[in-house]
Amino acid sequence: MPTRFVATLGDAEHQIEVKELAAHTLRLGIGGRDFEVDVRQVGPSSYSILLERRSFDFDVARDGDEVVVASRRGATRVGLVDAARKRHHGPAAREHAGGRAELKAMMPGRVVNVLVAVGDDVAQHQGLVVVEAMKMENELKSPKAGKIAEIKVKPGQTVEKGELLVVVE
Amino acid sequence: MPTRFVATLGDAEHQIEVKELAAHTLRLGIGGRDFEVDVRQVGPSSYSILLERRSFDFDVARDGDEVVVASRRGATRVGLVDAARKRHHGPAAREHAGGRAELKAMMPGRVVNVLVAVGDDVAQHQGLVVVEAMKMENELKSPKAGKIAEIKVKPGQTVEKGELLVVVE
Amino acid sequence: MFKRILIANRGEIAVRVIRACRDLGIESVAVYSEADRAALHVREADFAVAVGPPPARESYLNIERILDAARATGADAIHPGYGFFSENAGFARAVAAAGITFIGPPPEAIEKMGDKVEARKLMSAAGVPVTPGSPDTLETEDEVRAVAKKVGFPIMLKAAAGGGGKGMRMIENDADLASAVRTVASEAKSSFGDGRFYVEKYLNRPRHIEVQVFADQHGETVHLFERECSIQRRHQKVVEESPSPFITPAMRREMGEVAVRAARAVGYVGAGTIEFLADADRNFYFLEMNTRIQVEHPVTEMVTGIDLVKAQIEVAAGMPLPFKQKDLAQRGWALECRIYAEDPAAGFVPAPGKIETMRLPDGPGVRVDAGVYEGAEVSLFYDPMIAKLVAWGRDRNEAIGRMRRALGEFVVTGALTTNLDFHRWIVEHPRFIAGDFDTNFINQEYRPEAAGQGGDDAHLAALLAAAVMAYRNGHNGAAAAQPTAAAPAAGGVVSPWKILGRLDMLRR
Amino acid sequence: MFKRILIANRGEIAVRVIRACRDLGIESVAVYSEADRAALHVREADFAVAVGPPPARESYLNIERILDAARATGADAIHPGYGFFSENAGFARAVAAAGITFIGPPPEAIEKMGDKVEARKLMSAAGVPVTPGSPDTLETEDEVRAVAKKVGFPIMLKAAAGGGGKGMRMIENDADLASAVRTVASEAKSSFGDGRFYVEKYLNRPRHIEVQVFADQHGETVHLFERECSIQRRHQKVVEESPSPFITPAMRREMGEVAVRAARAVGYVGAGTIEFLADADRNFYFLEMNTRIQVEHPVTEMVTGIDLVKAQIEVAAGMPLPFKQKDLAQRGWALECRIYAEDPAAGFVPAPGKIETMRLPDGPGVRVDAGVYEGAEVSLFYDPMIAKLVAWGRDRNEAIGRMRRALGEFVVTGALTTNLDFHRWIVEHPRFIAGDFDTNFINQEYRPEAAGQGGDDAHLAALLAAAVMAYRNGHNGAAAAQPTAAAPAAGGVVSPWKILGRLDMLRR
Repeated sequence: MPTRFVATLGDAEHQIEVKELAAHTLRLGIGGRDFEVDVRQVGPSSYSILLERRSFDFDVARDGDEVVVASRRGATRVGLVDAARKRHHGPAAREHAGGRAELKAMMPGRVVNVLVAVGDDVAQHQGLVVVEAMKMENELKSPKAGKIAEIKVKPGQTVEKGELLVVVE
Repeated sequence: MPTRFVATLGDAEHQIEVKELAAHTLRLGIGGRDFEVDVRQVGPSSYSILLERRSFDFDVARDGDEVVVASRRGATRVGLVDAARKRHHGPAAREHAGGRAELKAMMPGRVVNVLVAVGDDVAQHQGLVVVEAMKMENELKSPKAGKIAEIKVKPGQTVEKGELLVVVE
Repeated sequence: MFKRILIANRGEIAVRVIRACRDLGIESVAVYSEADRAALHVREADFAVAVGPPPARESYLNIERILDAARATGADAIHPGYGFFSENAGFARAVAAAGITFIGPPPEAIEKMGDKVEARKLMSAAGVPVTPGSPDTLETEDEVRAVAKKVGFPIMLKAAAGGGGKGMRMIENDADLASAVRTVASEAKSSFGDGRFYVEKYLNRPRHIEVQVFADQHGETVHLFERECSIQRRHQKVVEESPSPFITPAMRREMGEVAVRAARAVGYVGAGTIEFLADADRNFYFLEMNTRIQVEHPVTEMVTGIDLVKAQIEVAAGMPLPFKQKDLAQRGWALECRIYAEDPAAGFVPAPGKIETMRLPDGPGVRVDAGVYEGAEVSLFYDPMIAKLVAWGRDRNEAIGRMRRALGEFVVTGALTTNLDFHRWIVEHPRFIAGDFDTNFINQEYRPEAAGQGGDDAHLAALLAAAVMAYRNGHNGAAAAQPTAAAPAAGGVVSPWKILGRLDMLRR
Repeated sequence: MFKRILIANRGEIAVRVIRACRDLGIESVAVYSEADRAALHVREADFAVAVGPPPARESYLNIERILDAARATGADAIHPGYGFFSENAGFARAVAAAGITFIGPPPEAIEKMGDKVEARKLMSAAGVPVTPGSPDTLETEDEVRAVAKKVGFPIMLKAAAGGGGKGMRMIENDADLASAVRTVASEAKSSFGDGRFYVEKYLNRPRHIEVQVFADQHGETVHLFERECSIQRRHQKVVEESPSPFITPAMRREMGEVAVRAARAVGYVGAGTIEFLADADRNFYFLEMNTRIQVEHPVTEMVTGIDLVKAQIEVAAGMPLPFKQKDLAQRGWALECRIYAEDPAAGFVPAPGKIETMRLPDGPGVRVDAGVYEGAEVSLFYDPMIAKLVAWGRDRNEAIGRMRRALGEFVVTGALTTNLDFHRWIVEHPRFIAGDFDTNFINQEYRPEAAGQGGDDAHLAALLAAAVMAYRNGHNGAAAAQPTAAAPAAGGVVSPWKILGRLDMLRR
């Protein structure tokens, strides 16, 4: 039984099927076409793949919901979703995403100032939180117009990359 | 309660006591004198140690009964024995070592020829097994005079480094 | 010669100085803040001394702690690196007072060049061309307006105590003048404790070209040719090279002579840099002098063959310069890319974190000066530089080819983002390849969303990788939550059909 | 120019050629045996094709499989590297017959230089000095005795079809003659399928000095100066350098001219090396020509600035040499250490295995051409080379200082042994530092038990490491079995009191 996934690359979605044929050999179906690849893990995060005599060598790292793939040609982010899961939860999630937006820290840093309070009405792109990293201050803006539902941080606090700062509804 | 060890460096034995004083801080007793060291593991096999403002950086690997320590200044082998264990088993082991000698492979390779049979009387330095590694053949010699007790390999077989080849009694 | 040198710095420059010490058979002493106990410079040094908490002013900028460390380890000289105490005359004097040699210029030279307005006057008097502008510091909006009328818009308004790209603003026309004056005056006061400012004419398509100078204690002063540093972002250098693809042999000779004159005018000793701005007509003007070793010194080392840090140590020890002007020649071409933990797509915000995997490029013509190692943390507290990647070639074309290859070999993964792809974009850009750029290049040309992320091959690799990762991790490998609708991800639209076409091509 | 080049090799030289391809914008095709699926050259290449089982004759030396791989990937040229097919005229002809360009000299030149006795005759006729010896091949003991009488003992007896240090024996006096003749004849027959041999006079304190030559298809032939390769072990080079610390400028000029004459005499095209032996009186004699790129080519690249592999590709594509003799100059000094997985203390037996940790040196003047990576297996099937470590400096002293530092930074751990410490011993040796050595240096000077293992500091570090490891692993960290009475371990007696003294010193 092959496993099915949906990979999101930029705005495009790719249906992917994967089946193990033998040790080191996978059959990949991408958009209904099949390819056999020879896969070797050559380091903790490094893989060597041969596909039709072509050599691909890359390192992978997870970053939240995405996989960051770094190769000679550059780094690319791929969103990855289990196909079955997407079918069931996709639409609901989208609605949910439409009604609620999360502001997350784009880099590790220190919260210098919180510019809004819970219950405030905010416009899209209105500044919500000021975060300092190294010697620079960055004003993080609201992803959508709405009302402030939650504020998860306070001034002086250190935040990690991807940490939830504010929820707008 | 400090832990005690005996470290063998060349022909010399060093009594070593180790006690953890705090995270990253160990008290080492060497030959009855005490030193505080700050220890950080900086990689899977890499350590940084500060001792009296002196910086030591090394990689360690186990090789059989020894620890190979590689630093800027070169690689050094240290034998390491639990002090209590040494007290109990040391003499017996030594007698044992006197009565029986093991010929082990010094490198990975292929057995080309076995020059003796079980029961043969052999002189010290008599050739016992021929092992080929890369394009070179190496005749491995008997560590002592005695009788062949066991032969663990046969021609054509691949052997790993340290693998037991022949036992002489 | 010194027996033991303390390096009052961290990161790649501390490692660079340790290497020079080791090449010379001199012992090295690292200092470290609490955040840096496991930093590369601590691991590489012969000695290491803790000097305080993570914030630089409590550790790397704590004079007493640094001097205590030097005394405790018996260091007979201190190398300041760049940044931190490197252009601080007070520190240089305190080191000397402690009976320790400061590896750098005399404090008087640091001071004279530190005040940008005084330096302009001094250079003008020494026959060094300076940009048209205000002869002295200004204090009011009207004074600025009067100078602008004389030299013409656009103008640069700069803090007198500034330097290194901080405390300055371009003014395009009279309407912007009032607010710019207020901002710069306030920034200057808060950043440098000195609210004075001055005006320089803003040059047309300015190129930043600087000349490396070197002087010993015996009156010998030479230059080691130029570095072109016009690829900048907000006045911060990003890519440097030597030679400059812009200047002519005559201009090179003249700039070298002027630079030596400038250094002599302040009684300079050691390694220093005279920075110039050149306009499109190849007029050049004194910008400022950096009285220290610079980040970009390796490109000069690659083309001249001189070890500048080693020469700094030798000159500080009183030895004559190990080379004369006639011994110096440029051979080939060198480029340097500054590899940072920063996110170009998010306005270049610092993006530090732990390095999980790091593989450095190598092979012919490639040099890496790194300040971190696999498993190390790029710290939030300091400059997020990972490494300087330098490529040399017999000509600019060969150097660019090698840089492109080296950027491809350079792997960094972990909870951080790097500007490697940004550098790949630069070295592929037709204007960069043609040498046709000025300090506005990045501003004019870089659009994160258009810069793409590696093209079709990278996308295909990404799909393969995603498939393998997903399979390997089973269903746990897929994101547990909803699809990340917000993710802008791989810039631009990627057609699945284009990638499938690519796959088909491979089958041919 | 070529679109896609197949590299009929593995290890560091395959990676080196891939890098040259990438610098030129040419795609690369790796071939690999079953043992090499995860090897570095496969990871680095654009394409990779399996060519057979691990033994070289079934994969890397299988002409048909290599040509199939080239056809399947559309490669328009093949680079043979060194070893394997690099000096095989039959392979060169088969490649050409398949309509693919062989990146190397014409097969006729390979053949002429491949027969060592014919080459001697040819060189002699071209006015190239050859060692006194037999003018032709010999077949009997008496013939050898007659030549020995003429030129005087000691003599070298060599297989006519040999080369690269194989199939040769030194004969000191008449008593050794008979058995030596029997052995060489038998070795020659079994190794090369050709039992003929010849005699050369054995030189007094011979130094191995070779000249790099380069010729294009348009009649231009130049030399790129000399390499000194006298640090050898059983006729295998260990450390190489350029320039030679031995020869004079006049001798350098003469050797260069003679080398160009030698290359012209066989209609040479591409990169080649004329090897000479020089005696203590600075007479030099033709030894053999290597009709391929050599392991030690990077030292020439470092001092001349020429990318030799790139030039090989350009010349094979029909381009004129990108440099003339007058463009070539030596700048500074370069050394190369060949880092192998071998155990110097056990007679240099190969000691391959998996690499657990690998950190490569870097920084000013250091280049590493590696064929493996952290996590890779150094294979039992092939040459156990890990990397070539190259250091450049403005003079020999600076180059040695940097090499010493780089050897210190080089970390390899795992189930293998390296010769890093052996190299550390060489670069610290007073005779090496003085340039006072000949091909007998290692034989005369190296005693594993006396070479020590890093001195007091290394021993202290080892004790600290042992203590920490032991503690960290608890009682499991201690060896479970009896004390290893047999372990010769750290060469020589180490007094605990000496180390304690060292510790006390630190407290001062």
